[in-house]
Amino acid sequence: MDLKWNEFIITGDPLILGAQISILLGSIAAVAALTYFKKWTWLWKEWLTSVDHKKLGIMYILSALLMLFRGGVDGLMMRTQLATPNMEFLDPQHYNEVFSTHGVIMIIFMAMPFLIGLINYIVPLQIGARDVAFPFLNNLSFWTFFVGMALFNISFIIGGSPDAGWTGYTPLATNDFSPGPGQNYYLLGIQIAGIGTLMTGINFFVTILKMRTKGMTLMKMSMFTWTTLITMLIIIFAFPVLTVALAMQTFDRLFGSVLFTLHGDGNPMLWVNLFWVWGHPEVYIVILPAFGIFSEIISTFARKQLFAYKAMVVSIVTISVLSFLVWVHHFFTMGNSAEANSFFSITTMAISIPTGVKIFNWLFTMYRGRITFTTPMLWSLAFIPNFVIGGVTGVMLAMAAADYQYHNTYFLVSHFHYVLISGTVFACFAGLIYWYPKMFGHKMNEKIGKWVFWIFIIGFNVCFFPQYFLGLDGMPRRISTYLPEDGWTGLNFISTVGAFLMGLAFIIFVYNIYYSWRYAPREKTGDAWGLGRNLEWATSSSIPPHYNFAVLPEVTGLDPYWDMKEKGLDQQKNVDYKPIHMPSNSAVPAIMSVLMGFAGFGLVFHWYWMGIVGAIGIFITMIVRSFDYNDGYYISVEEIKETEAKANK
Amino acid sequence: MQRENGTFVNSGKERKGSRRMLKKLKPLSLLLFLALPLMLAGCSTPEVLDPKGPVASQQSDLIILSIIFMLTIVAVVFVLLTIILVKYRERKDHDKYSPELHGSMLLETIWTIIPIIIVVILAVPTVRTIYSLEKAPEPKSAEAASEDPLVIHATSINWKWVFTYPDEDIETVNYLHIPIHRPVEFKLTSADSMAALWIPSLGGQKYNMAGMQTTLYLQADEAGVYDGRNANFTGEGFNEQRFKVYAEEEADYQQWVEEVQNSAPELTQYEYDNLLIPGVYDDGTAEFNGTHLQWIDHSKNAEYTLEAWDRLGYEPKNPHAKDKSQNILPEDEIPYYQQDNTVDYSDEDMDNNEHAHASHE
Amino acid sequence: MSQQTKKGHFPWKHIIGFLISIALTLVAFATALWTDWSSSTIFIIILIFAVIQAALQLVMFMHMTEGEDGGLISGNTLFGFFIAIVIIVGTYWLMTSGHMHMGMSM
Amino acid sequence: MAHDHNVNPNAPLEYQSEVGRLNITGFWTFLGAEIALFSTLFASYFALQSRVGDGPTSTEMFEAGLVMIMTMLLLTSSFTCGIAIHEMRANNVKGVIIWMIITLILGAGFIGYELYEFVHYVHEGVTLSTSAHWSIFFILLGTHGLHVSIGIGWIILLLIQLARRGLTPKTASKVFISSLYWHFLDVVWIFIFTCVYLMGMVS
Repeated sequence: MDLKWNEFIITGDPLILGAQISILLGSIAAVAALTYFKKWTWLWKEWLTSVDHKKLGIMYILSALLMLFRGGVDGLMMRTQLATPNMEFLDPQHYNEVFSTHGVIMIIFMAMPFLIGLINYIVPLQIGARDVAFPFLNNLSFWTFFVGMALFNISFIIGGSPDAGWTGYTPLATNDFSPGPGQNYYLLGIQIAGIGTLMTGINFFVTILKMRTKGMTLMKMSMFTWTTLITMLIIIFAFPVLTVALAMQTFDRLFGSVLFTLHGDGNPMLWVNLFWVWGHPEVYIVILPAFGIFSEIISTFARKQLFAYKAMVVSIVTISVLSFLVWVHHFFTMGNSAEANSFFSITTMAISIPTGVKIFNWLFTMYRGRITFTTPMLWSLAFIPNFVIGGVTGVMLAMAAADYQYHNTYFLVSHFHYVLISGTVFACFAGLIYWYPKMFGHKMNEKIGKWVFWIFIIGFNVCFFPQYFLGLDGMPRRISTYLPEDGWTGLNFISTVGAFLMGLAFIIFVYNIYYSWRYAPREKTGDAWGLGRNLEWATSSSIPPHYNFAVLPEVTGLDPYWDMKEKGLDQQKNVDYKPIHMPSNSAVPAIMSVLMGFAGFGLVFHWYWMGIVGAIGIFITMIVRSFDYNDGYYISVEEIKETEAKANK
Repeated sequence: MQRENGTFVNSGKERKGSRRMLKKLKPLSLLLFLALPLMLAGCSTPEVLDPKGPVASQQSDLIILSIIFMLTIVAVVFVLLTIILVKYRERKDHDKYSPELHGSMLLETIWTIIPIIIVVILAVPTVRTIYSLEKAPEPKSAEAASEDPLVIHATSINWKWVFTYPDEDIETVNYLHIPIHRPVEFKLTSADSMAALWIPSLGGQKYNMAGMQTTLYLQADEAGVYDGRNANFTGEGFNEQRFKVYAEEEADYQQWVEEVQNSAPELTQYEYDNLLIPGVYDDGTAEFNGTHLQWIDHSKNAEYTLEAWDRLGYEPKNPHAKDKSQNILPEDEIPYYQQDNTVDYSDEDMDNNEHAHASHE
Repeated sequence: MSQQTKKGHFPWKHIIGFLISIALTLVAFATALWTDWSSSTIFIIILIFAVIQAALQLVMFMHMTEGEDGGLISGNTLFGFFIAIVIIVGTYWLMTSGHMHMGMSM
Repeated sequence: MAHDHNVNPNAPLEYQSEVGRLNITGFWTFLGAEIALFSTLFASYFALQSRVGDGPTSTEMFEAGLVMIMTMLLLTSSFTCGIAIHEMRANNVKGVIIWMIITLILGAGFIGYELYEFVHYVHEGVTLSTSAHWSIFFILLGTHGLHVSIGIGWIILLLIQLARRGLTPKTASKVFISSLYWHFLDVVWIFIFTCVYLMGMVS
């Protein structure tokens, strides 16, 4: 690539310059702090090389929060630019980069890792396991995600960000129309992270199927575990499609193939098709675990078992199959035959049936219950009406003939923000607050949490509800500005106000993390809310020891921990400890992933030697791993006794 | 009961807090529910729901039908949620608490069957409309029935629109005139990026793709000026890729055609190729005698644009490059334009949509 | 769990499987090159041969159904084949219907 | 269930340890993902098959003899790999190593012919950039070939471990997994042979 050295670092934009300076200062501060407090070894040994699913979960969540911030700032920049007509806050090129990165970051580097973080932390506990099936892979998954994320994120300071939308449609994304490194960042960043996601899929699929504790049959698993299992199944079969599609576009951009190009009889439509073959199941990958989280929380704070558990299971299994049969609704307007559009229109509408069933099941879980309005419950309750709005507009979009009028408009933008924010983001907040005491040994402050909730909910509706009308009034998505005579000014301005309210709520949320760390009372039991129903609350201390359970629990029915409490059994009274086998930490995943990042960065700039060096390095780490016969270690009975005695003291 | 056990009951303070929350929750859900009609009343009718032709009105009818169903569903859920939250919130005398209730065959069947019925009710008109939109709108009167649809090729070029009237042998940039009460058959293609032709007042959009041809039927029944634009993101100048549609009486339309035929300059290949260079059209709109179909139909040759760039000396550049200037050669320095390159795509039979449908086994 | 092959047992299963797959390959080859049936007929026939051969490999060579997770593994693989059919048939259907492609070579 | 550490001495070696069982199930799950991966490539191949642009068609390029040799090499290697596992279950380390080496030689022969084929095409002027048809041809075949090459490297590593450590539950499960991989690549090849080569020579 004939990239001049003075074009390597992006200059000339005050916003980007500001970001560059703060990133630089932030990194210096972090390095200085780690050195000053002599925490490097601790960081490396206790966290970065850890195969403990709980620590990996927390690292995922921290990265996701960081990405929520980055993606949120992107969103606020877009809303600022659209607040009034003819705004000149961002030029069109910059706006295009911002919305492209906003989409990718929010879906791939925020929603998925946030949920995978919660899954990592909670699911092994809920099934009564000591760790996942493949702890080494789990660490590798985290690292590939992290490196992919880092590679994608540096694009805006080095070389320029992708600017062809988060969907990267060809031929716009081919070299002819998107020269420069931007789109390469997209392809390689997502590719590296995608490998990690696929491994997570395999890992948790096998973990849930094979590592359940005694007595926990499939139909005795918590709903969150069920949704995770199905999500992982979808990941296993959807992510390879993305892998191939990205590789094919990478070949087009780097190695001269002509699959999606205007040259050589390529077919740009094929990219669109493959992207959505993955893209639609992806939507369910980020929504199903959310359904699981809401199921847990609603049932906990209504003090009732989940209504129609079997129907819930059937509905998620149905969704998993249907999710692979609806992808065409993302491009009804591509001129497909009427038969194709009709078929996919009907399958899409059909998916609303199992989803509708779930909504009513949640409502009736609370029927004749005793509902307490804690913050996690508030988020879950707000999910129902907001998600219904998103869902019904989804059915409207599914009607292909009508979709021709909504497609590519703010109606669509509003729809998917309604489902993704009220589904996924609410679930992330709800799940994090709900399981926060399990992770950190203290609750988040409820009062501040309620402020966050109300500001966010109001901001969310003020931001996105007007967008339905903007869409119906003909405002296409992805335009960087509009004219006064378009008549969209008022609603756009309202929408921007709402976006800033959400931003405010996020800041207060972060403050709450700090506030609670300083002032919240520490938890004394493993069951922080006093209402826990599943095994994650059955550990001996508020923060589970690294082996999770001193003695693995036995399960006889749904909601096992609730059962234990009803029967007055104390799980932890059992003192017949045996040595526990645990996996060893490993530095291989971190090194391997960094090498992937090294190779990826080289390929972004067509520096093939870097790609080759990186690839050789990756193979060497694989060989090292192959010859590694470390089987882990045993925790002695004395150590277990000591740890258990210290629990919650 | 076990749940009377101290650990399970929340402190009184917290309970008071939750009741406060509940009071706040109610107005919010009401607000949400009322917002829709309020907003509808507050603004003028959105473009999509204010159709100016038969295609848009079919779609608008379908949309309104679906909105009615959806509002009903939303209402049911909101009311149910409100009732449940009010009735079963935690309070001192929770006599209604029945934790053993975790399923009801009857209820589950009801809320599985009803959505199925709704989906079926919505699927029938949807499918009917999908098929109906593949054909030109039915003529309203017998005399109109004799007229074929007006054929217009709509070609998207980064970031402008070229409209070609093959029968009239004229071409316009960034605006078009159409007669009212007559179906227009748009033949959509793109010289480069994937775009979507969208005139909300007249009907929904469809993609323009290089190397492909898609067909979109639209019709205006009311004279007026309508906004049209590219709805699918095509890069830097996407914003500006918009056009005006002048729908007018047949006589006025004919007069406009004649005017263009008589007064507009001849389209040269060099000039057309220059249009293919990505950019916003500086002059706003233009009209030409003759069409680009004499050299190229982008639905048959996707590579033409890239070849034209080569000829002219245009090179795509990194958007972050410091020097983005281009050195476009003048016409007389390019031998290619000194020769006759006419292929004339306009003569060929373009109406083989059926073939395209039949081509898959 | 399938019966264990103890030392000294001749690998009949493998040899039979191998011979069948060689035969299927040859028949497919002959069908494709030495018949003048229509290409869609040939495609269907040789595709059936391929599927049989794949199933043979999975069950006879890969022992798909054995072990405590035989059911799980078979289910997962069958779901994989379902997804494969959806992706391949769906993509082909969408890419060849509706749009009018008029590339220069066609 | 999962934490049952009692090993069943009657089970084949590779299933005896818990880690071995987990790894085998995990690998089968991975093969599910591989099915999705290759079906995406096949879907793309079918979608781009007729898009030859200015380049030649498959019929003009494919050579029946070469394809047949490659197919036979891979089919036979799959068989010898099966025999290696058969030997493993008879607890014969030497047998495993010998049959695996034969498998690798056959696999290397396959890769050799594939490289020869690619080089031959490039000499004839058919490359990745010739047309969409040839792009997807090289990518589909290349992905399969890369898998086979990785398989060869992987099995060599396992043979070294086998020679050093003998047959243990751990080495046995590793060898068994590599055999699954090898057979799977043969399954993929059957479809490449059928859908790409045979059909390419028909039309």
